[in-house]
Amino acid sequence: MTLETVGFWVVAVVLLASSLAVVLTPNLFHAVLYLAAALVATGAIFLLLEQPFLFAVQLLLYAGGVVTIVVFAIMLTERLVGERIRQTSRHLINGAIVAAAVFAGIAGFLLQAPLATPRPGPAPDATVAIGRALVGPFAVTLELLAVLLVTALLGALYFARGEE
Amino acid sequence: MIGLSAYLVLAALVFSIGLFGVLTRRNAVGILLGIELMLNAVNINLVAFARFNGDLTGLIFTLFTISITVAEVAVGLAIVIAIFRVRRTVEADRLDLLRG
Amino acid sequence: MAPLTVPFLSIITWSPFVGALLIMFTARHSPRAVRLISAVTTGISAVLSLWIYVAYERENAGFQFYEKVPLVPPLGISYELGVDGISLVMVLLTSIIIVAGVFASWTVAVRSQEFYALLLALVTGVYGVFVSLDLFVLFLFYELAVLPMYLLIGIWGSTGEVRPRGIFAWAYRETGVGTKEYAAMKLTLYLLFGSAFILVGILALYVNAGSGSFSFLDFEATAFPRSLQRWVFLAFYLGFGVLAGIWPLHTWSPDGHASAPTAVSMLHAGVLMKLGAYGVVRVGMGLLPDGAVDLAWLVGTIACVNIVYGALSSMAQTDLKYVIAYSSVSHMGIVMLGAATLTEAGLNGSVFQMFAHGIMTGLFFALVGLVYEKSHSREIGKMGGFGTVMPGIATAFTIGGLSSLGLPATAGFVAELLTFLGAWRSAHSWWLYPAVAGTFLTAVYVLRVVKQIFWGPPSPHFHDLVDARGPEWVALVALVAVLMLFGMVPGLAIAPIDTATVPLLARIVNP
Amino acid sequence: MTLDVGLPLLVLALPFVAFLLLAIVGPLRRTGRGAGLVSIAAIAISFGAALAVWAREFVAERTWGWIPADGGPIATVGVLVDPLSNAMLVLVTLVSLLVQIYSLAYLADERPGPLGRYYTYQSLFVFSMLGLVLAPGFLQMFVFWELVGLCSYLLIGFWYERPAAARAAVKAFWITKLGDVGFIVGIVLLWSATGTFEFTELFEQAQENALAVPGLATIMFLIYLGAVGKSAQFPLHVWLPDAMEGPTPVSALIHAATMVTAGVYMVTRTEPLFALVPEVLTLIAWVGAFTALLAATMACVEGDIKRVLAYSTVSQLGYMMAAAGAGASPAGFLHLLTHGLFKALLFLAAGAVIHAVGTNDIFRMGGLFRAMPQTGIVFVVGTLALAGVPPLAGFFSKEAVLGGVWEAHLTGPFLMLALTALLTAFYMFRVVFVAFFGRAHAGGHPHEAPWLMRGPLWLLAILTLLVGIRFALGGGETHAEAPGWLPPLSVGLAAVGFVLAWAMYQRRAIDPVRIAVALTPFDYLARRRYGLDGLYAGLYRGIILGFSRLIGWIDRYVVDGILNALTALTLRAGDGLRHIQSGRAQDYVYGVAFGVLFLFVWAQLWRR
Repeated sequence: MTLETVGFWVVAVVLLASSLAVVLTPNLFHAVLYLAAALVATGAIFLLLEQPFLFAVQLLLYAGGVVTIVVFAIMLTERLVGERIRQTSRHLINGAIVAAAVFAGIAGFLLQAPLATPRPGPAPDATVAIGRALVGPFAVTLELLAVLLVTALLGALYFARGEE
Repeated sequence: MIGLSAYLVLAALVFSIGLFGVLTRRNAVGILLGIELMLNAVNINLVAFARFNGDLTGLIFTLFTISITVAEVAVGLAIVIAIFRVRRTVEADRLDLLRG
Repeated sequence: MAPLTVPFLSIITWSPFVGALLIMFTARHSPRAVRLISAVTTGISAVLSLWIYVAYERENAGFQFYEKVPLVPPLGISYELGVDGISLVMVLLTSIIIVAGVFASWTVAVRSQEFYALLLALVTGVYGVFVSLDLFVLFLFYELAVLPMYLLIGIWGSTGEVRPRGIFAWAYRETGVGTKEYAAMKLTLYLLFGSAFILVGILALYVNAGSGSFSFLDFEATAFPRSLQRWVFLAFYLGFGVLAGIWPLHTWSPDGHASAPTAVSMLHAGVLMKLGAYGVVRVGMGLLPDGAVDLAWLVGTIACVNIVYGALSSMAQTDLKYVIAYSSVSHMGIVMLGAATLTEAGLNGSVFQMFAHGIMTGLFFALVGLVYEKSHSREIGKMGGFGTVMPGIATAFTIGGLSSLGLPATAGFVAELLTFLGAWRSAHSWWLYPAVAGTFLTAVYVLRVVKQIFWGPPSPHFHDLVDARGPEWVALVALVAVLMLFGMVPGLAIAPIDTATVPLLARIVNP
Repeated sequence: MTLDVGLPLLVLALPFVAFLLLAIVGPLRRTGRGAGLVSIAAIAISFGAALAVWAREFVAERTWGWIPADGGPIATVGVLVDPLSNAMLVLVTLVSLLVQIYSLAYLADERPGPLGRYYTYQSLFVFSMLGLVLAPGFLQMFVFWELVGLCSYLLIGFWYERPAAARAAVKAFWITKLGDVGFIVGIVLLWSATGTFEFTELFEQAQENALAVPGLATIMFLIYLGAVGKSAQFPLHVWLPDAMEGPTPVSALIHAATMVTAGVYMVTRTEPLFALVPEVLTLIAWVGAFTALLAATMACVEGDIKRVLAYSTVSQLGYMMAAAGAGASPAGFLHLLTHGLFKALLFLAAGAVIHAVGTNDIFRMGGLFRAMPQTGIVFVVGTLALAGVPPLAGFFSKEAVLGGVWEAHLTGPFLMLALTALLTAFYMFRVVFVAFFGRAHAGGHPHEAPWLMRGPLWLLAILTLLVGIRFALGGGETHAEAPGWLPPLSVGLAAVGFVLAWAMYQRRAIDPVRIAVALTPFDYLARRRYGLDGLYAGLYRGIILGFSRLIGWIDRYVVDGILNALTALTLRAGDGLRHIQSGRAQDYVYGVAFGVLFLFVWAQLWRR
């Protein structure tokens, strides 16, 4: 399946490039945009893995929601500061070394791990199964998650509200 | 044929890049972005494993992770804004209230 | 078992806890309601304790009022309750002390709802330890009994003064010796240190028994290898022993008792220290007969040190609360000594001494609290002639003191006598001598204190002292009456105790 | 064995009921005189019952389980009624009754509250003493033994606001407790060896020679230690003179007639056991005789009338013990009974005197015979009895004691006791001459005591006479074995003592000061109580208190110090380590990353 192979490499390059941009660009606003790109690329990976539902969720929630919130936050802080925030980094070398070492560690493991390489046949649409699982065995978890989200919402409101 | 390990290596790379961001960014928002990348990498892993093992659980967990991430970002940013209001900075290395 | 049996033990155990919850949620700003709820919920426990004490079938012995509800079936943890002769007496003791404690601290003004809520929660822990037959649950209750103490002492305690001296003087300045925070922290750390050993011991038994159950009864049916028994017994001895105030791990107790508010001291010295001794007897000796035999020499010898050392230390104190606190160290020595004799008389004496000392030290701390509250001083040297102005307190104190020095017709005598009898018949008959010497020393320091505080011409330092009154009398009269009743009719307690100690000993002597 | 113990139990129960009533019903106690009447009524009925028991010569035993154990009770309580206890019952209830009546007048100035307290203690004491007398076993005896000790403590400290009284009370308790430590150890050992506390069983074993217990001598010696403390034998006699700080009626009852004789009673009661260990008996005899002599010498130099009587009590207790030790315990017990009568008489009479003149010092009295002739007469009767002048009660019992000791071939004790007899007459007549006959001192108007006090005095005086006369008439059996030269000797010794006292204090033919100078070492030592009190005080302060301070210091600054040092070191270490905590989140991420790396490395190594 060369189409998948090509797709994978393209998406991989985009993902890595935009990720690097996220952590390297000096402009915070740009970083957020690059993050959006990276998230979309991840969504594409989900597509490659034949999970369209997750792709949708990724786009809607992650790329849509998260990025929007961050953009709002940046604009808010900029308004408060009254100037554009420059995104600077420090100890680049240290960070690079540690990150590389961690990658080496993980990769080392992956190489040794006896992974099931053969890809099973085309997956059926998992959406229905996911739906059943969410209201079946994972119902309690789902409810807890709902509580968490509400709590987070309230918490965020409380923190951000400031003193009146 | 793209094997499982390719996805995993890709995820590891993204994870490391995210880690790099977390370690080096000075701005609290930047750090948050790094964290997003790391979580994203985790999601890739989960989905890949789910796909290759034919197991639904990974997918469900991805959903959960995404939702939790959203919550985390919201709270994180709220905290950033709150801190900013008090300390007039979002520079992570100036925020050392927890210093022993 | 009939399906509609009333779960007496559960009610006894949880009633104070319910009281605590009620206080926290409904009686926030009504001190009167707080006291009422406390009195009623502890009263329920007390009445039921008395009921099970009467209803316990002595002919059948064994564990009665049995309840069992599985909690975590995969791990074999269940909520399993039951009382035998020993725990029966301990439950009764607890209920007497807590009722008296509630009345004795009727006048606590600062944040009384939190105070009572914590106190009641703690009592639930104490009851739980005495009635639990599942070691895991027992451990949970044990922790529940220990932890509220930190807050109770840290917030409502009183601070004394200890002058830094000796080669470690620098350490005294840095750690804040003498403050209530120091005392609270010391007590908590010590007891947690002990409970670490207990947990290790319990897990060791669990793993080795292999029956996949934490039930006491299942463990009891298991014969553990002797070498295992030995070190696990040591772990239990250290772990529970810390709470029982064994030398040299006892120093938390004088500081803790001296700093704690009245009801807490009563409960702590009166009941919590017994948890330790109870643990050694029930869990240590009950499950590890060979270990008990092999290490009895250690337990008994340390107990002898406790007796004499505690009495001498007590004599050296100038602070009234410290005197009583050290006397507890000394008397707990009698408890441990009785247990270590591994004889019927000694064990009966040990358990009876737990009861007797519980009551008498509860009485003491209640009285010290009253004296302190009225005179605002704990310095013995400054007091004098209080007998004229507070005859009731003086009388009660004297009776407590007499029981403490083992005067016949008080519960203390019977306990000490039985311990002596056991000591001489044990494998280490010389234990008798330190024990007897301890009673003489007790006579010296108790009467010295009585003379100094209550006798002699009235001290110029104090004016306008008044006797106990109102609810305080309830506590004093109840405790004195119990002390004397059980001293004159010891069979009331010893008969049930005996039904439990005899089988226990049978296991030890012929496993 | 009859099981009819109702009457003896009644004797025992009544004072207890009175005690409970007074202890619990506060308002009744606080009436003072009302409390006294309740107590007196109880003891009066009790006395009547005791008389009935005695007259019918009850013999019975009954026990009930007290401390249960698996194979039958480990300890029992009950009553053992036999001639010995019957006689003692009568003595105890009689003296108690008289003393309580007497106290009503003697303590008339007390406020109602303390007076009620006094009678509460009195009732408790009578109960305890009767319980001791009726005890069928060592354990019950010990129980009541301690209880009478408690009452003694409480009553000595009755005027607890006076520091001297408080000190004396505590001292009495401690010293007797010291003896009791031996007692309880002895009991425990005996129980361990024989498995019983019961006298009857022990006696049976003794008769069957089944009591060949190793270390029986030690056991009996330890038990005897209890008697040493309680009956004020050397060297634990020091508490008794100080106990005179209590009200005089208390001294009469507890510290002369009843409690202090408990030791003698115990030795008499368990005579079959002591008979098995002759070496201990010999020791008892020697100690008794020595105590008698020592106390007599101290009585000779004492100026406080109550203390003279206290030393004389110690001395007479020595007599009784010596008799018991010589194997003549009936003689000792007889002396116990007669001594109980006339010593109570002497104390009560002394009380009347003190009540009248307001001082204890005999040298500040004088010529009292004229002011209070009745008291004087009864005091002289008591003195004659104590000095051993026929036909008074004391003569016969003392002679029996001397005879018994002589029969046992204990020459040393016999000589000491004989010398004591002389000294006894001397110091008693010294008091009589100085206080009652000498020149009247100014100050105060001594007057005769009220009839409530005189009544008991006369009754006791008459009893002393009657008992003596009864011995004189029906006598013979008690001192049949005494050699014929004994009565003249003892009368002669008494006469010498009388003459000496007369010459020194009445005629002033001999100057007491010159005698004192001549006997300087003795005088010096006797006045300082042979240094024993100082020795005890020193031991107490130096050894017990000193050692306790040392232990207290060690506990606070070494045992706890090590702990605190560890704590402080931990705190310091934490202080050092806390600088690692930079507070910057990213530094922690580094930490996490390194942790992960470490895990990787460790996992790699572990796999190989």
